[in-house]
Amino acid sequence: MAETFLFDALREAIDEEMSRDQTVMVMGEDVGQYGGSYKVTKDLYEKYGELRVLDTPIAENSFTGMGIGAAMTGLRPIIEGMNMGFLLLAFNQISNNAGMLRYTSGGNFKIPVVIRGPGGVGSQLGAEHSQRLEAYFQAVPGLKIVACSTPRNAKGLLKAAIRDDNPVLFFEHVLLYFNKEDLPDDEYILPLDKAETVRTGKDVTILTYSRMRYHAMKAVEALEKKGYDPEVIDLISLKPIDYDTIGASIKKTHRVVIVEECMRTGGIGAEIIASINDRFFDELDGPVIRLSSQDIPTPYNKGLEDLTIVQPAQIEEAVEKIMQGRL
Amino acid sequence: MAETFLFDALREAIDEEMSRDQTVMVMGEDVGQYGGSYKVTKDLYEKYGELRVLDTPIAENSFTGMGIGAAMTGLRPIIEGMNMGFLLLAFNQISNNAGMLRYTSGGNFKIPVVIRGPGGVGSQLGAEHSQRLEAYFQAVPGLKIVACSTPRNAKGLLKAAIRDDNPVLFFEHVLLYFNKEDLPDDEYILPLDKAETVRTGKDVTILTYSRMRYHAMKAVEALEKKGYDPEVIDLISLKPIDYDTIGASIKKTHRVVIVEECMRTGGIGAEIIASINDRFFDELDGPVIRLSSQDIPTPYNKGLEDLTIVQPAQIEEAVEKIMQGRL
Amino acid sequence: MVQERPLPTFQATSPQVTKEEGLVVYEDMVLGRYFEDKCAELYQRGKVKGFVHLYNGQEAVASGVIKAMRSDDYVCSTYRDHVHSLSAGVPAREVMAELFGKETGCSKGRGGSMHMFSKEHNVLGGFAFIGEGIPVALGAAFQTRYRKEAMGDAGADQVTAAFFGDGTTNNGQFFECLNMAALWKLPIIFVVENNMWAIGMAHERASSQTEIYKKASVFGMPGYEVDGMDVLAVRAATKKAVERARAGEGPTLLECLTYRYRGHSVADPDELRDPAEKKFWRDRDPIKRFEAYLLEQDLASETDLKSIRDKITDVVEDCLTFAEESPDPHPAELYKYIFAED
Amino acid sequence: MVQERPLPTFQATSPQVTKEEGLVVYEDMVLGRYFEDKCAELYQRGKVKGFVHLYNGQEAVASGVIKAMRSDDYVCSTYRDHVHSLSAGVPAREVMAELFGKETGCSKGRGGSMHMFSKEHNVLGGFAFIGEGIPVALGAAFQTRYRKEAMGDAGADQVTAAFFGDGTTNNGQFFECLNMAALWKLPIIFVVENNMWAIGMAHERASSQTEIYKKASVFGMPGYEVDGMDVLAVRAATKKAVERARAGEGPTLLECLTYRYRGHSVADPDELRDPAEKKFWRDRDPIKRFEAYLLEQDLASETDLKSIRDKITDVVEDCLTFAEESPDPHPAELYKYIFAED
Ligand SMILES: Cc1ncc(C[n+]2csc(CCOP(=O)(O)OP(=O)(O)O)c2C)c(N)n1
Ligand SMILES: Cc1ncc(C[n+]2csc(CCOP(=O)(O)OP(=O)(O)O)c2C)c(N)n1
Ligand SMILES: [Mg+2]
Ligand SMILES: [Mg+2]
Repeated sequence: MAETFLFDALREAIDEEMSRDQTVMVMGEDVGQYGGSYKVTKDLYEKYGELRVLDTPIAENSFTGMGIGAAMTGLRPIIEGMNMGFLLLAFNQISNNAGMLRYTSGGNFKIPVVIRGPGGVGSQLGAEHSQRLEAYFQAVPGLKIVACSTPRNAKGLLKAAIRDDNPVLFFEHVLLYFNKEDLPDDEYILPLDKAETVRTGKDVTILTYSRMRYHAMKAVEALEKKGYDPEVIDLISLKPIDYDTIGASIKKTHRVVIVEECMRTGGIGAEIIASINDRFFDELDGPVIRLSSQDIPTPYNKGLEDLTIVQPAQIEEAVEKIMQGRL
Repeated sequence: MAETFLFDALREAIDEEMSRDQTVMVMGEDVGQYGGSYKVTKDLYEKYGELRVLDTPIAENSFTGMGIGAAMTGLRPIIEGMNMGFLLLAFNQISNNAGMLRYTSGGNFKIPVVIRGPGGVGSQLGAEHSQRLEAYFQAVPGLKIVACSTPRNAKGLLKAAIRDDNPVLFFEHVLLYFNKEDLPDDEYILPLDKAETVRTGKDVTILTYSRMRYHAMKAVEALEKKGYDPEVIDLISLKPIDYDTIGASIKKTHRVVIVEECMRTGGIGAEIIASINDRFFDELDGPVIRLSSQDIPTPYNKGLEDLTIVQPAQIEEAVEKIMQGRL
Repeated sequence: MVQERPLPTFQATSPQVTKEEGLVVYEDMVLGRYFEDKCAELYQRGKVKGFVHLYNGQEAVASGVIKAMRSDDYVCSTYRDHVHSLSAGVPAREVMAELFGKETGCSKGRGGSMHMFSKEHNVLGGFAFIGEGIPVALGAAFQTRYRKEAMGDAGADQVTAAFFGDGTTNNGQFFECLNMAALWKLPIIFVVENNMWAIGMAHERASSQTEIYKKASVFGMPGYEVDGMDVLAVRAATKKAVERARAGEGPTLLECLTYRYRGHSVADPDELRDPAEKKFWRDRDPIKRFEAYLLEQDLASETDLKSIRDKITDVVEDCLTFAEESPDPHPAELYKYIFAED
Repeated sequence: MVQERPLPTFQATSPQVTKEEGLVVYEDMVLGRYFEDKCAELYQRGKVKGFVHLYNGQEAVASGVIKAMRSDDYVCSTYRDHVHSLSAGVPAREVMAELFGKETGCSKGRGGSMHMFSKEHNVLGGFAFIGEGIPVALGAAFQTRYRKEAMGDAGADQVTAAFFGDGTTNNGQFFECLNMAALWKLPIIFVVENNMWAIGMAHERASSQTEIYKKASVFGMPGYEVDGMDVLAVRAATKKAVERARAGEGPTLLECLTYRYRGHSVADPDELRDPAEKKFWRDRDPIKRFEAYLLEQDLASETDLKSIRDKITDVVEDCLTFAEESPDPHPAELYKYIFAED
C-alpha cells in the first residue's frame, strides 16, 4: 500500500473493524461531522451514520461511562479523547468502571472498550494539552495500556485493541500523526503485549516508547558513528510490559537506558526499573539510567519546553556514560 | 495530654489552625452538621459556623475546584474527601489546577489547599472504597503527598500541611482512626518532607508508610526474636520522598525491603526502587524486595482481601530471605 | 424537619392491577423488606462486614418500577442495591451469598454489598460511587437504540432503569446524562429516589431547588413527581415511561418521594433526622398501604397475604443457610476475572 | 444553518452610557479586535505557536461585562482568553509577550495563549480544559462571601464573572456550580458566550434544550437571554447582575448570543459553518453597531473614534515590539514557580 500517514493508518484500522463487526462504533467530541481533531475518523460519519460515529457533547466523564455501559451490554465502543488529557475528567469511569468492574462483578461483564487519542508533549501546546496519562493510569488494575509509534504498528495494534475483550487505553502521540510509512497490503493484527525491537545491538538496551523512539534512534545514529551498537526496544505495551523481550536484551547487554516522555516521578520508567530490579538485578553491570521529562508542568516557552523533555543529545551522552562505566 | 485517637488528633490540628488563622476553613460532604464520616470535624460546625465548616453537595470535581479558587484568592481550605477515592472524580481539578496552575501561571497564584481524607484497604469495604490514590497521583507535578500513621504525626503533619503554601494531598488510613497515643502538651509541627525512623537497626532497611508500618512492626517483633535487627522507616512524605534518610539507612544496611499497600505496578515502591537505583545502586548487596498489594481491585471476600494486601508473615519471610542472601 | 412538600396524591378508585400482578408486587415488596431486616440483624451479629446500605421504607420504588418492566430490561443501581437486584430477579440466595462474600454470590464474592451484578438478570451493578452508574445505564440504553437502528434488530426495545438518590442529583453526571438521553431519545428512565437525605445532608441544604422532577424540563424531558410510598403510583408512572421509551420517544425522569427508615448505612448513628419526620413517613409505610389496598379492592385475602409473608420468611431463611454453607472463593483464583480471558 | 432563534431586542432610546464610559467601552472593543487580528497574522507568519483561539466577533461580551465591573472584581476565562484579560486590565504588552512565551508575559512565558493569568488584575486564568474554570471562579466568589461574613470584612463585595461557551454548558461542572452558587448565594455571574458552536459541533446537536438561560431557573437562579452583539445590552444585563451579587442576593446567569468570526482556533479549517450564517452575524458586528450608536447619540464624533482606533493601532504595534524584544525565560529557572517558595 502506498505511504500512509499514521492518522490514516488508524483510520483504516477503525474503518476495517467497523465494516467487519457491526458492534464496533466510535464516540467522542467532533469525531463525526468534523472527522476528528486529527482526522482519525474522517469520512466515517458519512459512511457509517451518526449512531456508529457518534458526536458527543463535552461531557467526558459521562460519555466514557456510557461507552463502558454499551460495552457491558454487547457493543465495542472506541472512545476518542480529543486530547487524552481531557479524559482526566473521566478518571473515575476509567479506573472504577473500565478497569475494575469486571473483577468486582465476579466476571459478570466484559468491557471491550478502546479509549484512544493523542497525548504527549506537542509543540508549545501548554501544560494542560501536554499530558502523559500513562503515568497516572498505569496503576489501575484491569487496564491494558498501549502506545503506538509508527503507522504500521498503529494500525495493527488498534485493530487488536478493538478486538480485545478488555478495556485498552491506546495512546497516540500528537506529533506523530503525520509520520508516513508503507503499510502491508494484507490485513494484519499485532499483539498488544509484545515490545518491538527497533534495532538489535549488543552494547546497551535502550527502552523507550511513543515519540521518544525517534529521539532514541536519532541518538543511535550518532552513537553508531562512534562505534557503539545499542539495542533499541519500543515497549509498545506499557501495561503489561513485555519483560521477556526486555530480559533477553538485558542478558545480552547488561546495561539499560530508559527514555520516556512522561514525568520522572511515578512514570513508566520507574516501574520498569523496579521490575528489572525484581527480575534481572544480577544481570546489570550498573544502575539503569532513567531519562524522563522533568517533573514540572510543560512550560509553553519553546526553550523551556525543549529542556523539559529528553533530547537526543542527552540519550547519546547517557549511552556513552554507561558504556564507559562512568556512573 | 491524655491518650488521643488519631481522628481526634486530626480534629485538634484543624481546630487549632482554624482558631489561629481565620482564613482556614473546611469543606466537604457531611463535614458540618454530621461532623464528618470519621468524626475528624466533629463539633467544629457548631464552633465555627457553616461558612468555615462548609457542608457541600456531592460534587467532588466542582467543590474541589472551588477550594482551589478560594485558595488562589486568599483562603486556606481543607477539602475533605469523605473517602479519598471519591476524589477520583476531581482528578482533573487536583492535577491541572491544584498541581499545575501555579507553575503554568508563572507564579501568579499560590494554592494553599489541603486535600485530606481516609484511604487504604479497610475491612471488606469492596474495591471502590479500598483505593490507594497515592499511586495514581504521585506523578502529578506540583503536589506534595503525605501519609500520616500515628496520632502524633497525624496532628503535627496536618498542622504543617495547613500552613504550607502549596497543595498537599494528605492521606489518612481508614483503619487507623482509632489508634491511640499520648500527644505532647505543647503545640508542635512536623516537617512534611521528613521520613520517620520507627526503629533503628543495622541489618536491613524496611521502607513503609501508613498502615503497613504496623504490619512491618509486627514482622519486626518476630524477627527480633530470631536475632535480626531491622531498621524501619515510615516514609511519611510520599512526594517528595526523603532520600537523605533512606540513603543513610541503605549505606548502613545495604539491604532494602519495601512494604506498601498500593498496587505493585506504578506504586510508590516502584518509584523508590527507581530512585535507589539512581542514587544508591552501588550500596545495594542485592535487589530491593518489593512487597505490595496484588495488582487487582480489592476483593470483598475476607480471605481474598487478606491475600491482596501484604501480611506480616510475608514481611518476616522477605527479611529472612534477604538476610540469608537467598534471592 | 417534617415533610413540608405536599405529597402528590394518587386516586385509585378502580383496581390498577390484577390479582396476579398485585400479589407479585406484594411478594416483591415483602421480600425486599424481610431481606433487609435480615441483613441488619446479620450485621449486628457481626456476620456481615463492610458498608451495608438498607432499603427499608423505599420498597414501593424498586417494586413499583422494576415489576412494571420486562425481565430483559436493564436495571442499574447504587450501593443501596440489594432490593433492586432482588426485584430484578436475582435469587435471594445469590444476593445473600454475595453479602457473605461467597463464591456462589452474584458477584462471586468479589463485590460485596455495594457491588451486586448479574448479567443473567441484566443488573448492571451495584455502584459504590455516587452517580457513576448513571452513565453506565445510559450506555445500556444507547446500546438498545444502536442495536435497533444501526444493526437493524427490530426486537431491540429494552428499557433501562437507572436508580439513584436525591443527593446524587447534585452531581454533574446526572445532568450530563439527562442531556444525552434527551438529545438522543434513549430508552431510559431516571428514577430518583428522593428520601430527603444524603447521609447527614438534608436535601434542602444540598440543592438550591429541591423539586428534582422539574430539572428534567430544561432538558426537554418529561419529569414527574410520584408518591414513592405508593407502589401503584410508582407503577403507573413507570408504565407510562416504559411505553414512551419502548416507542422510541425517549427518556423520562421520575422523582419518587420516599424515605429510608434506617440510617444511611448500618454504621450510621442517624442522629440528625427528626423523630417526628421518621414517624410521619413510617405511618405511610408502602407495604402496609398496599396490603390495605389489596384487601379493600378484594384483590387478596388476609390468608393470601399471610401465606406470601410466610413464604418469604422461608425464602430469607433458606438464602441465609445457602449463604452460610456456600464455599469461599478459592485462594488460587485471586486473579481470576481480572481479564476477560480468565 | 442560519440563526433560527430570534435575537432579543434592546431598545436604546436614551443614552445608556456617558460619553466617557462609551469611549472606554469602545476603546476596549477595538483593542480586543485589533489585538486578535494581530495574533492571527502572527500565527500565519509562524511567529506564534501552539493552539490560539481568537475572540473576533464576541467583543461585546468581554467589554460589556468586564467594563461594567470594578477593577477589583474577578474574571475567569477559558482558552479563548486574550480579550477577557485585556478587558480586565492586563496590559497588551503582557498578553502579547505571553503569546511569545517571554519572561515578561503575564504568565512569565510558562502559560501561553490558553493560560493567561494575572493576580494583579484578578484574572484567575486562562483554563485550557472545558469547564474547569467555573469551579475556580466559584471559589473566588465563595472567598468574597467568606471574607465578608466569616471574617467580618465589610468591604468584601467583589463580584466574579466566569466566562465560558455554549458547549461547556453540557459539562457537569456547569450544573454543579450553578447549584452551589445559588444554594450559597455567591456573588458570581455566569456568562455564557453562546456562539452556537463548540469547535465543529453545532449547539443544537449537543444540547437537548438549546436555550441555556432557561437552565438557571431550575436552580432558582435568574437567567437572561442577552443580545451578545450589542455591548449596551450586555452592559445593562451585567449591571443588574453585579448589583444583585454585590448586595448579597446571589448569582445570575447571562446567556449572550454571539458569534465567532474565525474558526475555533487558528488551526481549524472551519468547513462546517454555513457562509450565510457567518454573514448574518458579521452583519451585526458589535463594534460597527456601537460606533453607529455613539455617533447617533452624539456621544462621540468620527474624529474621537478614529483617534481611538489610531491609538489602539499603536498599542498593538507597541506590544508586539515589546514582546519581540523581551527576553526568554532563563533556562536555569526551569523549576521556578513549581512551589510557592520559589
Ligand atoms: C462520588 C461519591 N461521593 C460520595 C460518596 C459517599 N456517599 C455515599 S452515599 C452518599 C449519599 C447519597 O445520597 P443520595 O443520593 O440521596 O442516596 P441515598 O443514600 O439517600 O439513597 C454519599 C455522600 C460516594 N459513595 N461516592
Ligand atoms: C475537558 C475538555 N474537553 C474538550 C476540550 C476540547 N475543546 C476545546 S474548546 C471546545 C469547544 C468548546 O465550545 P464552547 O464551550 O462553545 O466554547 P467556544 O470555543 O465556542 O468559545 C472543545 C471541545 C477541552 N479543551 N477540554
Ligand atoms: Mg437520599
Ligand atoms: Mg461555542
